[in-house]
Amino acid sequence: MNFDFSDDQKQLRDQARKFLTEKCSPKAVRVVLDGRAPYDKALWKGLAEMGFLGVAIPEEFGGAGAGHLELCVIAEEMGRANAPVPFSSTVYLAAEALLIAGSDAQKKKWLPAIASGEAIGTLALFEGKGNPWPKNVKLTAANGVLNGVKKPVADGAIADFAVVAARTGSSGRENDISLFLVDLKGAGVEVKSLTNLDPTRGQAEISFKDCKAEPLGAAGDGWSILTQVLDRAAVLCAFEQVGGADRALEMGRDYALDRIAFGRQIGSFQAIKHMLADMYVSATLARSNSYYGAWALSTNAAELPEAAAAARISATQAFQHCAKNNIQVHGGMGFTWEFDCHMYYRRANAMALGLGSLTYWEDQLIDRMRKKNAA
Amino acid sequence: MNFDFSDDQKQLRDQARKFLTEKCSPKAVRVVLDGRAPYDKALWKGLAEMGFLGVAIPEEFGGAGAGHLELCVIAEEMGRANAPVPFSSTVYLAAEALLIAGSDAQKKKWLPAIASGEAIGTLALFEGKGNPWPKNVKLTAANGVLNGVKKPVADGAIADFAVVAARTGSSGRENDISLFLVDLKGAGVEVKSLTNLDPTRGQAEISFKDCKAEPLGAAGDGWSILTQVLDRAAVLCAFEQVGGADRALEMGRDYALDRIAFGRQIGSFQAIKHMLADMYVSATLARSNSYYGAWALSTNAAELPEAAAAARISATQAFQHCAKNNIQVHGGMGFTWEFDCHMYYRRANAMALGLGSLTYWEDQLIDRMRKKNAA
Amino acid sequence: MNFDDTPQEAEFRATARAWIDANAPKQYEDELRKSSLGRTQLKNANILEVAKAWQKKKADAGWACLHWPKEYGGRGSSPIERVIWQQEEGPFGKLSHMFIIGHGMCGPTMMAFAREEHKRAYLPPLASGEKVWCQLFSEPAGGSDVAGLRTRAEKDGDEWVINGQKIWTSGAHNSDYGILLTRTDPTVPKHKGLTMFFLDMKSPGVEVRPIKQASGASDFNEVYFTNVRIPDHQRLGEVGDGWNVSLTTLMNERMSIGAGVSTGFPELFEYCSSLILDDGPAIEDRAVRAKLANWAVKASGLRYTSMRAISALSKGERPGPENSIGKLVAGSMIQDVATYALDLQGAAGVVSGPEDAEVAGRFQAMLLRAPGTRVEGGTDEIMRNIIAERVLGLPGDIRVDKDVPFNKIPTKGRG
Amino acid sequence: MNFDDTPQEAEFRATARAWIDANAPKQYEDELRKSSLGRTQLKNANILEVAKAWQKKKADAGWACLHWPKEYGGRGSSPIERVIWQQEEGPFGKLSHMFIIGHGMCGPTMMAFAREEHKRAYLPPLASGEKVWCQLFSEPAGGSDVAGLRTRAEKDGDEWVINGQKIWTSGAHNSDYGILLTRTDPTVPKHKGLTMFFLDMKSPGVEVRPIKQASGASDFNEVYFTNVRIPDHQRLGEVGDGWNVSLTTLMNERMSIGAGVSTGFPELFEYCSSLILDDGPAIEDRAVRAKLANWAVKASGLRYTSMRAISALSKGERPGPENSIGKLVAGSMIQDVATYALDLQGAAGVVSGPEDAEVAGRFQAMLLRAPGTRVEGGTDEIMRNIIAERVLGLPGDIRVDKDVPFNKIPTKGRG
Repeated sequence: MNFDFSDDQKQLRDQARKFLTEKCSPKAVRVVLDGRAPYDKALWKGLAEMGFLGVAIPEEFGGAGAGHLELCVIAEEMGRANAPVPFSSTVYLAAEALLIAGSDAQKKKWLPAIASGEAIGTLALFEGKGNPWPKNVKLTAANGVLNGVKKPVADGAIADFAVVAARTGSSGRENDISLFLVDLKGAGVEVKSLTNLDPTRGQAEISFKDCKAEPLGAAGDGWSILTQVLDRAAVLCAFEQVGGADRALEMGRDYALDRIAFGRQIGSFQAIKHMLADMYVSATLARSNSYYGAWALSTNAAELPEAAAAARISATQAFQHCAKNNIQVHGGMGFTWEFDCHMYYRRANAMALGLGSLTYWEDQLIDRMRKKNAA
Repeated sequence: MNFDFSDDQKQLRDQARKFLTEKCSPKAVRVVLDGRAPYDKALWKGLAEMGFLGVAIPEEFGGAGAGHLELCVIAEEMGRANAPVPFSSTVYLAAEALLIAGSDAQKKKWLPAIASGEAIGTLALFEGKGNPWPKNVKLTAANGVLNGVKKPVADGAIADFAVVAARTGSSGRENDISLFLVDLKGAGVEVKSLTNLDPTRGQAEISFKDCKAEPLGAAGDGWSILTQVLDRAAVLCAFEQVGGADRALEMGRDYALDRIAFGRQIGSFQAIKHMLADMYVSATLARSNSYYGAWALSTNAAELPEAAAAARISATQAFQHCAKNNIQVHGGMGFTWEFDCHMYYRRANAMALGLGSLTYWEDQLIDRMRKKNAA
Repeated sequence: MNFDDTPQEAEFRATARAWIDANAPKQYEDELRKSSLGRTQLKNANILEVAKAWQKKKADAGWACLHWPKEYGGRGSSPIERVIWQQEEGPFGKLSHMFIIGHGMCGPTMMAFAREEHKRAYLPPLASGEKVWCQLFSEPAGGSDVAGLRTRAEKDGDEWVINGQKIWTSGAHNSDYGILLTRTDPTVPKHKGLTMFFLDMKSPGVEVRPIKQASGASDFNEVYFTNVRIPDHQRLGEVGDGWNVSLTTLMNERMSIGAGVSTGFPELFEYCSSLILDDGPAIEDRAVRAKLANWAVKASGLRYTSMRAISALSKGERPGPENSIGKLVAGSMIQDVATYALDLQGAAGVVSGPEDAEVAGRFQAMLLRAPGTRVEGGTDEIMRNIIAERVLGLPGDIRVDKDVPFNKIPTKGRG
Repeated sequence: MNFDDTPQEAEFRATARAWIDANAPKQYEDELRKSSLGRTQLKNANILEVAKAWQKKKADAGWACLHWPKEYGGRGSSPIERVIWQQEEGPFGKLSHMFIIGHGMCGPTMMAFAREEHKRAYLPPLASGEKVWCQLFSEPAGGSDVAGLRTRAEKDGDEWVINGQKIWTSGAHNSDYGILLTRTDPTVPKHKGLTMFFLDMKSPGVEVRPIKQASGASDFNEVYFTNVRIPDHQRLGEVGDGWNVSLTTLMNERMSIGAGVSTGFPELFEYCSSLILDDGPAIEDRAVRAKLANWAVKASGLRYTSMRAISALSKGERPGPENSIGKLVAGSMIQDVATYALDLQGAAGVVSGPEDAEVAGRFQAMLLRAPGTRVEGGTDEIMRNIIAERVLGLPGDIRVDKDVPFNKIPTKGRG
């Protein structure tokens, strides 16, 4: 048994951490946090140069042709660094949708552009409140044009193209849904930036009005593709969340060691020690669940749906828990804008919603466990 | 505003505490716990002599003619003492059902006997798994005789009579249910003791076979009467639970003060201090909710259904929480049969189920809050 | 057991209600009623001006700082009358936010320790809201360890010269005066070398800088002191007795914080009552109901705990540190409630533009403000210590710095 | 990343599996598989006898204490081979329960500190289960503070005379030998005056009394020592060095406890999968699903944490105190799970007669056993300290008794 990343993968992680420590300091993150830039373009370019954007993209499409395990270790570092770039929407959502369902031409057009940092992609799925269910997709596709409004779309304001979920039938079944590729710089697209909880990752409303779009995958296959995309993204996001949780824990630990009150390191008070121990416990459970998700993802195992849901839930809880209590360990200073704690608190709470709510994934997990048991 | 018990009521509480401290020591409780007696007869007789059994029974029926607030303070002390007597089934359930729905003759027959300690009563409602819903009542009443099995019936093995919920219709509505009074010493009754979580309070299975029974209240009114009885009992049980929670907290506090480890009182470790502080918090919230329930009960306020559910939930949680963590504060010693901690743990977990599960009452609370908001 | 007023209380309530009915700024009532944690603002008016006007009106009619003696601008009311007033004032009470520190903490400290001439001069305009006060205790190095403060006061003739930095000073930018805790002797153990003063916030050398909070708002300030001079007659209590003086202030803080702490539950229940989830009304979803029920009994438990405290007040008893549970329970609860409210919206919960302000925005504001609630006026951990020590009688934490001269206490945990 | 065996591991697994297939007492397999916390028993056989027979059979074939050297009754296997064996042994591993202390703690301590002749004499029959060992550290006065023990050992010629009382001794009533931690010098600080021995449990003056637990069962004992004599050559380590010797034992305890700790989740999921609630199948109830999902990810998190530890073993790394999280998480979880399982049954959940044994009885047993799990082998609080200090590097608790002679440490908190 080797339920761990390989030495090469760990080297890649170290490399990514080193790169991000240099290029993505909290100070750099704040440029985006404070609204001085929509995302960190230099960092994005650097990530492309390092080969991180295309790590899981096959070489024939301009990528490094490594695999999802390599992508997982990079995801973890992106989470640690709270990187203000459209990594998850472009790499986990758009690129994975293309890899699963894209035609050769579509892959050739977009994947090399993703790998090189030239194209930012996203998934336009949600239409206001609600979770990923077919019935919530109301935007229509007919005669090759889309009409409707998507909101929120992660990184929608900076994306070059989007994978759009559209309704092409009205049977009330999953095969009413089809996917389309849309060039967001084209006609019939109106993009509006939305204020959101985590300013380091933009959200947008995108209106499509008689917008030309090309099918991605077969008509009626949309929901089945989406389910696969979301499961993959759940695992990859879980690694970002684990990275964020670990960093929040580390910040809390460091502060507890450095800070003196009542003549002692505050980390010598059991209230603080045990809070940090509990953070470690949830971060560890999340990491282990995520490793299992990574294994399932990398081997395309039948266990992926269940493993993805478990990783998603566990990592969401851990990141929220660690980010919240990191502030508490810091006391008043943790509640200042100046300290970095709130960046992780914002990211943790935003990531908890991005692929659908925790409640939704809990429900999914039980369904999937039942299916497995029935099988 | 005087949202507190009166001085007289507090005196009664002191009197009850003094009495129970003398007559209901942990050693006395253990006689029943260890199965050496089905309940504490001497204590029961003493409670009757003190006038505690009939405190809320009108004078014309042999009681003290005080009120439910007086019963609440006594209930709290019964909970503190973990009294091994059929107080709740006789006084909260059987007597209250008689007070609400009994004919004059029925009241004359049973209430003085309750007040004097001569008769033990109970409510026979449950028939195996499930919560208090009309559809779970399958035992039938026809032509004045009952047929069916009730289980678990609290104190069923020592009770002289029972209020029995029976099905008299099949419309699927609440008025299918009627209540009956049954002399358990009569023919057609078979009683079997059941092993249960809290040996200080017996549970039984009672089979009725062509058992003669007289109606209690009008035919078809059974469910509406039961609902009132359960609401009243929820408040009264909440006081027992608050008493138990307080006692568990007190035991934990005392142990934390007396016990030395690592050269310090263990109560000087924040892990223990804060555990006890959290126990205090839940006990206090439960007490306050229960006071509100007491007010609603004593004034027969329209708020009773909501207040009773809130008191029930809060007190159940507090008693379980305090009983559980009292053991933890005691460490290994708390896990011995010799220490009294487990008596409260057993009682807390048994009481959590007696009137229907926590989940059931949560559901009830929300229904009742909605009704109030709609009104 | 009842919720009824005594005849005397009923009379007081009627008088108060009639006056409020006739005088309150009704045009803001709705807006104030709806405001929740982290967001008390008025759309078309400056809330500070509205608040000052309302306070002055109250003072002119004898309704300000009710429990203070009349000669200092109060009404000489009983504690229970003060509570009745707060109940009647209802949403307009939210306008008093900017006066809480001054009325709740600075006033009582002045009353206990200032010279009679100062009390007569400073307290009435404090009561009427014409002058705003702040409290200058916390420091970056102190945190929960308030007595670990480093701001120096050095005697120079009849004056004291102040140098140092305070933090978490609520409303310092709007304040005219402040009470200030300083270190006058760093060579003795930390609790023994402190001295309290009050000062004019417009004194030369006082600089107020707003702190931007994690939530983006700025409710607090840093205050820098550079050679600020305070006359000795503005000293409160003896030199070296500042810790005892500050305890008066802090005890009053806890009494004023206890009541009416925000849990987020009413907002969530209201939200769930109309929200439609993917498979039906939220209020019919059993998972939602279970969550709601658990929070409902915490919220009602806090409500009736506060009723019990008021009843104690009504009987002339003094509510104890039991009140600390309000903030302890509510702080974490509002954080959990807000998180859950966002979760119920799915991915859309992340959005918080003006168009979503009433719903998502409201809960996002709670989520971002809640970490502050769990810290201000005593962290959750300090609250648990207070309950454990003062209510349950458990031992204090081991104090390694108890007998150590202040300037020998280490200041850095590592390296 | 994979769950696959290396070729070498696969070969070992095949050999082990074949032997187990051919030799295990299959007639008890079902019963052992179903047993859960607090209830490992066999209906128609004495589990102690079955366990001893199985252990002997394993030892005879070279499958006992795999990681021990061959000369002491083991197989000289690698740690990963030991794990593979445990996986293959499956439910039959539950029969090893009575040997856990001996094999996991006493054996390694003997191996590190006993004389060679003793090792050769005592270890093989320990490995084969012919002799059962127990560990005598805990005392009523000690608890989490193991080093606070009071059992005295006084030198008398070539022997030591033991007086005192031990508690929480698992299996002492079935034990032939024990390792014993004593105080040989009460005038020095507590960690410095301890000495370790091993002794024959049949020695005159040793009295074993079962402790009745809160659950009603008796898994543990008190052991009283009255002038028990132990020859000096049975001393383990130097006089006064007992604390260091005991650390070897305790470190091994934590390694053996980590794996396969019971959470109650599989039982609850199975139960909910078939349970019908008042308004439909439990598994379709959204409140039930939310609870299940939260426990599911804890259970899987623990499972894969343990897989990661095994992978580390497989690479020759030593798993760290990270393993402590298993017991910490599972202890509270099984308590909550059991409480919830009873709640799902309504009032009937209180009943636990034999007729309900498979369902209610099972969860009641968990509920009653769980408080013990949260304490034994280190309380939840000690586990959090271990994680905080050894994994996160946070400071230890303030030690007020560190430099105090043992006999000057107070023994009573009040009065």
